[in-house]
Amino acid sequence: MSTYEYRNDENVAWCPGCGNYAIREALIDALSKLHMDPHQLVVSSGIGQAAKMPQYLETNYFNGLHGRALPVACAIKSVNPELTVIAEGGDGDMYGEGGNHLIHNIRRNIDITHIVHNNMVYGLTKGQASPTSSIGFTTPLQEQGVINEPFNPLLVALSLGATFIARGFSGYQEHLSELIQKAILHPGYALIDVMQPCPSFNKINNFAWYKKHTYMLEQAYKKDSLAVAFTKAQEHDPYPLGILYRHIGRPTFEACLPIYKENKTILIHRKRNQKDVQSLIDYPS
Amino acid sequence: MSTYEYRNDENVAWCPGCGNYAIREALIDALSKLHMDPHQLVVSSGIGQAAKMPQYLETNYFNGLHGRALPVACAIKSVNPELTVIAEGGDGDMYGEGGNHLIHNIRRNIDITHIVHNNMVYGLTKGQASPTSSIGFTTPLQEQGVINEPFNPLLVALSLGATFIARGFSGYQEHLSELIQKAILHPGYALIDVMQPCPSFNKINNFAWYKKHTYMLEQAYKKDSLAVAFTKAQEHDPYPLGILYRHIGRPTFEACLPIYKENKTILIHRKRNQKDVQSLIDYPS
Amino acid sequence: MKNSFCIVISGEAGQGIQTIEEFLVRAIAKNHFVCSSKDIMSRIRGGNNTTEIRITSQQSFAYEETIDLLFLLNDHAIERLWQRIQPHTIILGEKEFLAHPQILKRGLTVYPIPFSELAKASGGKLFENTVVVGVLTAVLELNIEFLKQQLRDKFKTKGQDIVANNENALQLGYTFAHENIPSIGDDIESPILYDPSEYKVIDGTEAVGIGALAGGCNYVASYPMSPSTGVLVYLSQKGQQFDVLVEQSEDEIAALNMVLGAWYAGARGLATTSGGGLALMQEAISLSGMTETPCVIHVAQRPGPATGLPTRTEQADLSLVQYAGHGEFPRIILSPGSLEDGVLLTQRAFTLADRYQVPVFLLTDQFYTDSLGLMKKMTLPAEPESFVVKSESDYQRYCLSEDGISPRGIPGWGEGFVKVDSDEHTEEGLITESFTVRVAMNEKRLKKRESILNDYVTEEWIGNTNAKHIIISWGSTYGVIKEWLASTTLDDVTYIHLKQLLPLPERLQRELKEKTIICIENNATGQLANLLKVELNITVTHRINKYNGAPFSLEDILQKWNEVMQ
Amino acid sequence: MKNSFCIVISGEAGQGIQTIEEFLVRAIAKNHFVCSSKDIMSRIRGGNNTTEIRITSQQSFAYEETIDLLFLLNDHAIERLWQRIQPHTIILGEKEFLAHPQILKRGLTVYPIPFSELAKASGGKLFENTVVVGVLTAVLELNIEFLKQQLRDKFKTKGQDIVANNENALQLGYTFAHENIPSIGDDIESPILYDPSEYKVIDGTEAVGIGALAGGCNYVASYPMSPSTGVLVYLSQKGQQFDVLVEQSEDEIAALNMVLGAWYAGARGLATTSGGGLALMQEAISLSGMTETPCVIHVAQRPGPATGLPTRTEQADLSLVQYAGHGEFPRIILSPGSLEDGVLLTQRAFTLADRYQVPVFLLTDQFYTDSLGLMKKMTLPAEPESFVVKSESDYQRYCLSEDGISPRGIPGWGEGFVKVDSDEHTEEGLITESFTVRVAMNEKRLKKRESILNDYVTEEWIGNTNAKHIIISWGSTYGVIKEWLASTTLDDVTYIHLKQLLPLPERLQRELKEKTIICIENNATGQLANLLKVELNITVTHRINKYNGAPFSLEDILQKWNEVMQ
Ligand SMILES: Cc1ncc(C[n+]2csc(CCOP(=O)(O)OP(=O)(O)O)c2C)c(N)n1
Ligand SMILES: Cc1ncc(C[n+]2csc(CCOP(=O)(O)OP(=O)(O)O)c2C)c(N)n1
Ligand code: SF4
Ligand code: SF4
Ligand SMILES: [Mg+2]
Ligand SMILES: [Mg+2]
Repeated sequence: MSTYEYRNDENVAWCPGCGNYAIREALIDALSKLHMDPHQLVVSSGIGQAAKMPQYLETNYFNGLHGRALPVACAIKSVNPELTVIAEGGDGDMYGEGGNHLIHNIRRNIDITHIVHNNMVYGLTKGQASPTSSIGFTTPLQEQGVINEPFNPLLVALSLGATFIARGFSGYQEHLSELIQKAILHPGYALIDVMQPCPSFNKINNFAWYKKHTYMLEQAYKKDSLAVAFTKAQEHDPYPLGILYRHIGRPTFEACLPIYKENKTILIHRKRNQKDVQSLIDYPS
Repeated sequence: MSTYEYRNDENVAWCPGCGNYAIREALIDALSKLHMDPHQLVVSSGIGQAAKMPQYLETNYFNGLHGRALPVACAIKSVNPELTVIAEGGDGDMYGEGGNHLIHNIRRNIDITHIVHNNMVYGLTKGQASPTSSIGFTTPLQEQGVINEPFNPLLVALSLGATFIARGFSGYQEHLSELIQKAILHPGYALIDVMQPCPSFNKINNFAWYKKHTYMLEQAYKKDSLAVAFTKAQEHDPYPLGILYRHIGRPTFEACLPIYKENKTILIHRKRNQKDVQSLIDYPS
Repeated sequence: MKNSFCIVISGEAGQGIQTIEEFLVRAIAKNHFVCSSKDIMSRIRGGNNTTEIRITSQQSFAYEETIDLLFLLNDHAIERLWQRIQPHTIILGEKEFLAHPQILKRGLTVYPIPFSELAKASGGKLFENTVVVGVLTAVLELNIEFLKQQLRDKFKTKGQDIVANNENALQLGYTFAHENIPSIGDDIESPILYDPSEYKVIDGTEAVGIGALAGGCNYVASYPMSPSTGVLVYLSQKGQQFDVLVEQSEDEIAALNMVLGAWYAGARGLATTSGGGLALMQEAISLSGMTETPCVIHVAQRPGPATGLPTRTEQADLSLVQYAGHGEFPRIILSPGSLEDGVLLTQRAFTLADRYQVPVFLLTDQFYTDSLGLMKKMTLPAEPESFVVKSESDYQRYCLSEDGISPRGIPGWGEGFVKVDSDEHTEEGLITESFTVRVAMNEKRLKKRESILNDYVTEEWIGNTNAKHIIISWGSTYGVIKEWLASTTLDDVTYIHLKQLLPLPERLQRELKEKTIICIENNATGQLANLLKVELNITVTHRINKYNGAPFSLEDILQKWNEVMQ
Repeated sequence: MKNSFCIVISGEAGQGIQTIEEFLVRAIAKNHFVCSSKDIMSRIRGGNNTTEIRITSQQSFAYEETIDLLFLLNDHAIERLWQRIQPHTIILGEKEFLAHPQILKRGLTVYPIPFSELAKASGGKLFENTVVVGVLTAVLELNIEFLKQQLRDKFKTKGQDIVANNENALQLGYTFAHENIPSIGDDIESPILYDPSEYKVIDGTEAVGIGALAGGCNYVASYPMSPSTGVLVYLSQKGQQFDVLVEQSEDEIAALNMVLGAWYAGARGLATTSGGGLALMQEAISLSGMTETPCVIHVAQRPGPATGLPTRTEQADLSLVQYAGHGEFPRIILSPGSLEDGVLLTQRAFTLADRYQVPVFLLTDQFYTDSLGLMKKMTLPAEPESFVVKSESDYQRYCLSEDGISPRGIPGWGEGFVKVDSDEHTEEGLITESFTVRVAMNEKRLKKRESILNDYVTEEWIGNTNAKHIIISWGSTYGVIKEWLASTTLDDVTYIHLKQLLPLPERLQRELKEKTIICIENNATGQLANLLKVELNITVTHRINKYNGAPFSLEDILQKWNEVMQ
């Protein structure tokens, strides 16, 4: 399968120099390497610059509301588990407005890949603090600087029972492609928090900053230890890049759903037995 | 101050044998022991059986919407930091519908006490699973049993930077009163997850079950170690009771707010300088 | 002899009044028309709740105030019930409850029933409600064997002892009553031409649930909220048999977004909620409108604003639904009056959603969902119609068409891609800022309103089209108005029950010209009257409203009608 | 000589068009009436954006299509602008942009400006926009010293070099234009009786922000959403000076619940949002209604449904606001037309919210918030009125009163307790299920509607009350309609601009009887027309609507008026 099938290059609305481009390249590379049929893929996204991603892929998508990509993704995957489902968006979208869905879909362990472009700022609305902005980060709205503890997505995901958590950086495109491939292959909810420079609105956490404040997890890193992962996920300067935790074995949401326990036919292929419905009325009162 | 001032005994709508009664006793005891003037207290609650608590106290309250007690509490505290503010409600209320506010108010570190009655079930709506229900727990709606990973409030709070996390049990009223007192005195957001039997809808996690599946943290427990706390917060059978983590020193939300940095006068006591407003119009264009 | 006989059982939450109601209604339905409704407090134990069971001479689904027989399981409610008690009311209950000074003063007929003692004798307090059923079985001359069978069916999973104790309790209550209370069987009019096999006992919740199954619903995501939770529970319990995926979502916002995801992927999703949850779904409703992703939302109304009266009834969310969601897009609003409507309109909701790709609302209320009655049996359509297409490689989700409807493909079926966007979009589904495309797409969406009218669910007329006075109502007031009309000899009055509230055909405007129009609504502001004004320029002459949290009673209608018509 | 002179600058996001606009408008305002508006794409860089600056002979706040002078910062937009270009249009820009075949074919007057080269000469690409300002300063004969001062003020914090380069760029542009382009100063009519010190240049966002400060607003919780974010940023930046607590909330649900908490505790809170956020606030709006906790919600409308066109304009959230929230309760809806309205109505919103304890909505839109104009200076009230009371020990938050208003205490002030409940409640604020209390409380809340009418914000009439044709509009269409009317000699036409949209006084109905009514609205369905119908039974004869995402232009009004009036 050629990578071409995922391309739709017209009129990309991202700024020059934005990390989103590299994330897109990595995503297309990952999908191509996995020989993923674009007809069997759905990308669910919210609203934001990151969330425009599916516009620039030649595949199925549901570009819904700010913060609501996860419930949509969860439903798509559960009514048709044969589809590969990716939920994608920005840090504001997924960790701010969408926080409640994040929590509860991690608990569900729905088998989707969750890619969050974390530029530590609200891009599309022109540069307000996001949940991941650092303390002291200033914006026109936070002139005196951010005062809230930054949201640590990987640590929170871990504490909610996530079985795949990874951090990537748009600057390391190949590495990111690998993370995405592994996340897609992971049976269950997989979170990739992707550090991404926003040259337009985040002058602090720029490309050089990310380079300087991150490091690659060593080859030997034991990603199957929960205790180690809890420690690693707390590290923040430098931030570890790679898969911080992976655990295979926890059943997915779909697998546990009563309708799929005995019968694996996907929901939308099943036919309603209208006679049985009729009998709900016919059965003597 | 007599405990009487917090009493308002008419027509309590809880079921006989419910853990809510003991939580109320513990709360009244804690408030009395702290000699808290009921006029300076506000209880913000959502909707649920637990959230009816303020109805049965003689104090100020804002009994708002299901899931929304925290934003209301946060605003009250920030416009009038002289008030003591308690946010109270059930596990569905605070961890389900209100999940996004939980996350972000912990990040804010607003100086409120957050008491969650965790009966692992939705009481007022007659017994559906809550985010804290155990896997396999059956209800009329979850006839085949719960399939989602239970929400671990203390671990999640910790991973969001909470500086006071505690677990109580309605069966240990005195201990609970102490936890509440310490939480109120704690400068910053303090979470007490209170295990509470719901004899009407949770036949599994009943009084005896909680007794059996919990233990008191030893006197010597080092509650100021984050690493230890992360381990402790993951323990689940038995569940540790007491203060799992306390850290003094992180500034509160109110303290960091630009308006309070130099001027400590509470917001509602400040007068608008209308002349200065006029000058916004008068200044030559 | 009265037209109907009204039994009220009064007790507190936790005493099992609902079980009594279920058993008795089914037993009565063996011989009589019957319906029942509930007055419940928002608490799990204690307080005072009542259930009313009416034996009627016609199929009925209405609330009546006058009590013929009152069974007191405690004495909390007597003050509240006072005005419903008439000189002829017979009161049963524990001796101590009957000693109330007002009861004595009014000289009412009372029969002491030592039900707690009888319960103890049959195994304990737990069986009190079965004793009560036994007593009423005797008093109403019902078939005790049928009730025993019901007990066995209900309790078989709980073990032999429970079954035996229950049978015992039933028999003790029955025998006691048989020996101590005169039967009132003669007071109950035998229905004419009643064939119980032609009817089925269900409540509004089941009607909606069965309708959803008939409409092909195979996905439900919702967050519990009274009085809508019943539909969620019903479909969950039928889920295994009928392949329905039921998910309790983390909140209502998730619920409707999930339902949209499910429709997008090819399922037929339902969200069931009440006012507060509906309010939270507003943004996703707008998303449904913009992306033309169908959805069905069942709104079981209760009195607001905010938390309001969570377990009571009102019809005050029509206006919100009328304009739900920001921006402009068409929608369909249906509202059942009868139990038959409940099945048929819910089934229809799914077909309409699929065909027109708009949000479809089904408005019921607490009175409707929680009330039991007899539904005339009917034949359901053989199969839910589907409008999903297999996509070609040049598939465009939003291709422009004359009627505004673009064939709806689903991902993974066919050669095309299904691109759905909440921003203004091109035919392909890509974001656009073209002014002309915006206008074309906005008009495309809005003109579906006209297409939908081709499928208008016709209103029901009772009476003569020439009558000068036209009563109009919607939803659950159907039963009470119909029954009241049947009991009067008003001429020149015709009743229209609207099943579809939006969109409405202009024909109605012509037909209602120069009529005196009376709108009866269970709300304070007259939401249907307002809707008729704005949609069809129909001026409602008189508004009859009730907004205390209770449903209209037969007495209410009579009294308010007289007030208004003076 | 034209009545106005319309300059359009066309480029892409990131080229600093907004800075050009700011500088020029302030400089023009030294001598002329001026206003400006924007056409922006929903992207951060690239695309094509335009800004229009109009020099007018009267105070104006309106959009015009015909371009007199076009400055091209790139050539992306030419296709989009084609129909706005007339034979007399002068086009400036980089030589290459002017070589477009259509420009040549039409034989338009063009002046090449090597602005990128001039920018390079003054320090780099960054200074292109200042070169453009310099060019236009010369062409429009503006005071270059004033502009230099503005540059210094704006860039002083960025260091000497930046200031110097900017001054350089200004001068280079100025000199180049001076030498190569004839001035068009003569084409611009000098205003009669214009005294610049009587006016202030502000945009709609600032008008709302200043009004909020004047209304005593000291708390803002909101979530960013175009085009409402400006107000949030403005108040945050004024926060230190004026003691305003501004919090960016995690979502819109939190925002409004926070605002309610703030009012409860004694502050005056504002939430600013757009359609999607408004949709998410519905439940909390109902909470405001039920608990009678005041709130002010600024809704800066943009085209929906769903995400729609995020940076464009529309007036399509009136219907949603009209019935926002589940259940029934009164509300106040205000909507400014002029910049003066923006200040006064926003200020008023806080007083009304405090007095009537209901949600107060302030509806603006993207055109209104993002447009600059001259506001006539005015004197603000000396102090915000406050209606909060110190509580006595027997204080009851919901004590019943004739006008439905109960004195509002706040916690910690006085001897009483402030008990607020979202369930139906007693006078004390305790949950109740009493039918009679429910009715009393429901009626208490609803009758505030009448009380609010005592404070009705009077509509503005332009023209003769006897005219047969009445144009009615709301919100930001004020400027364009007023300017169009001033330019025509229609007799028998009067214009009414409603400032308050709900509640409306019956007087209006009488005054509009037998008139031909034309409603002009920036939406597709005619939301004000619908509101007038349902509230006052006023039948709108003609609806003039625009819904492509752009504001009405003077040309639109003229053309659509002629279409409709034929
Ligand atoms: C309900 C709602 N609230 C607010 C917005 C406005 N909005 C659009 S994108 C965005 C945040 C963008 O930040 P992020 O998600 O981090 O994405 P980025 O643009 O940085 O990639 C916001 C607040 C919206 N579209 N919907
Ligand atoms: C928006 C909204 N959704 C749903 C409800 C219905 N509701 C009321 S209480 C409740 C859950 C109660 O569970 P919990 O919070 O655990 O409190 P408990 O009764 O167990 O103490 C729900 C779902 C509501 N009131 N509002
Ligand atoms: S605003 Fe930032 S994140 Fe968005 S496209 Fe531009 S550079 Fe990238
Ligand atoms: S339902 Fe459960 S939690 Fe609620 S009062 Fe009854 S026993 Fe307590
Ligand atoms: Mg971002
Ligand atoms: Mg609970």
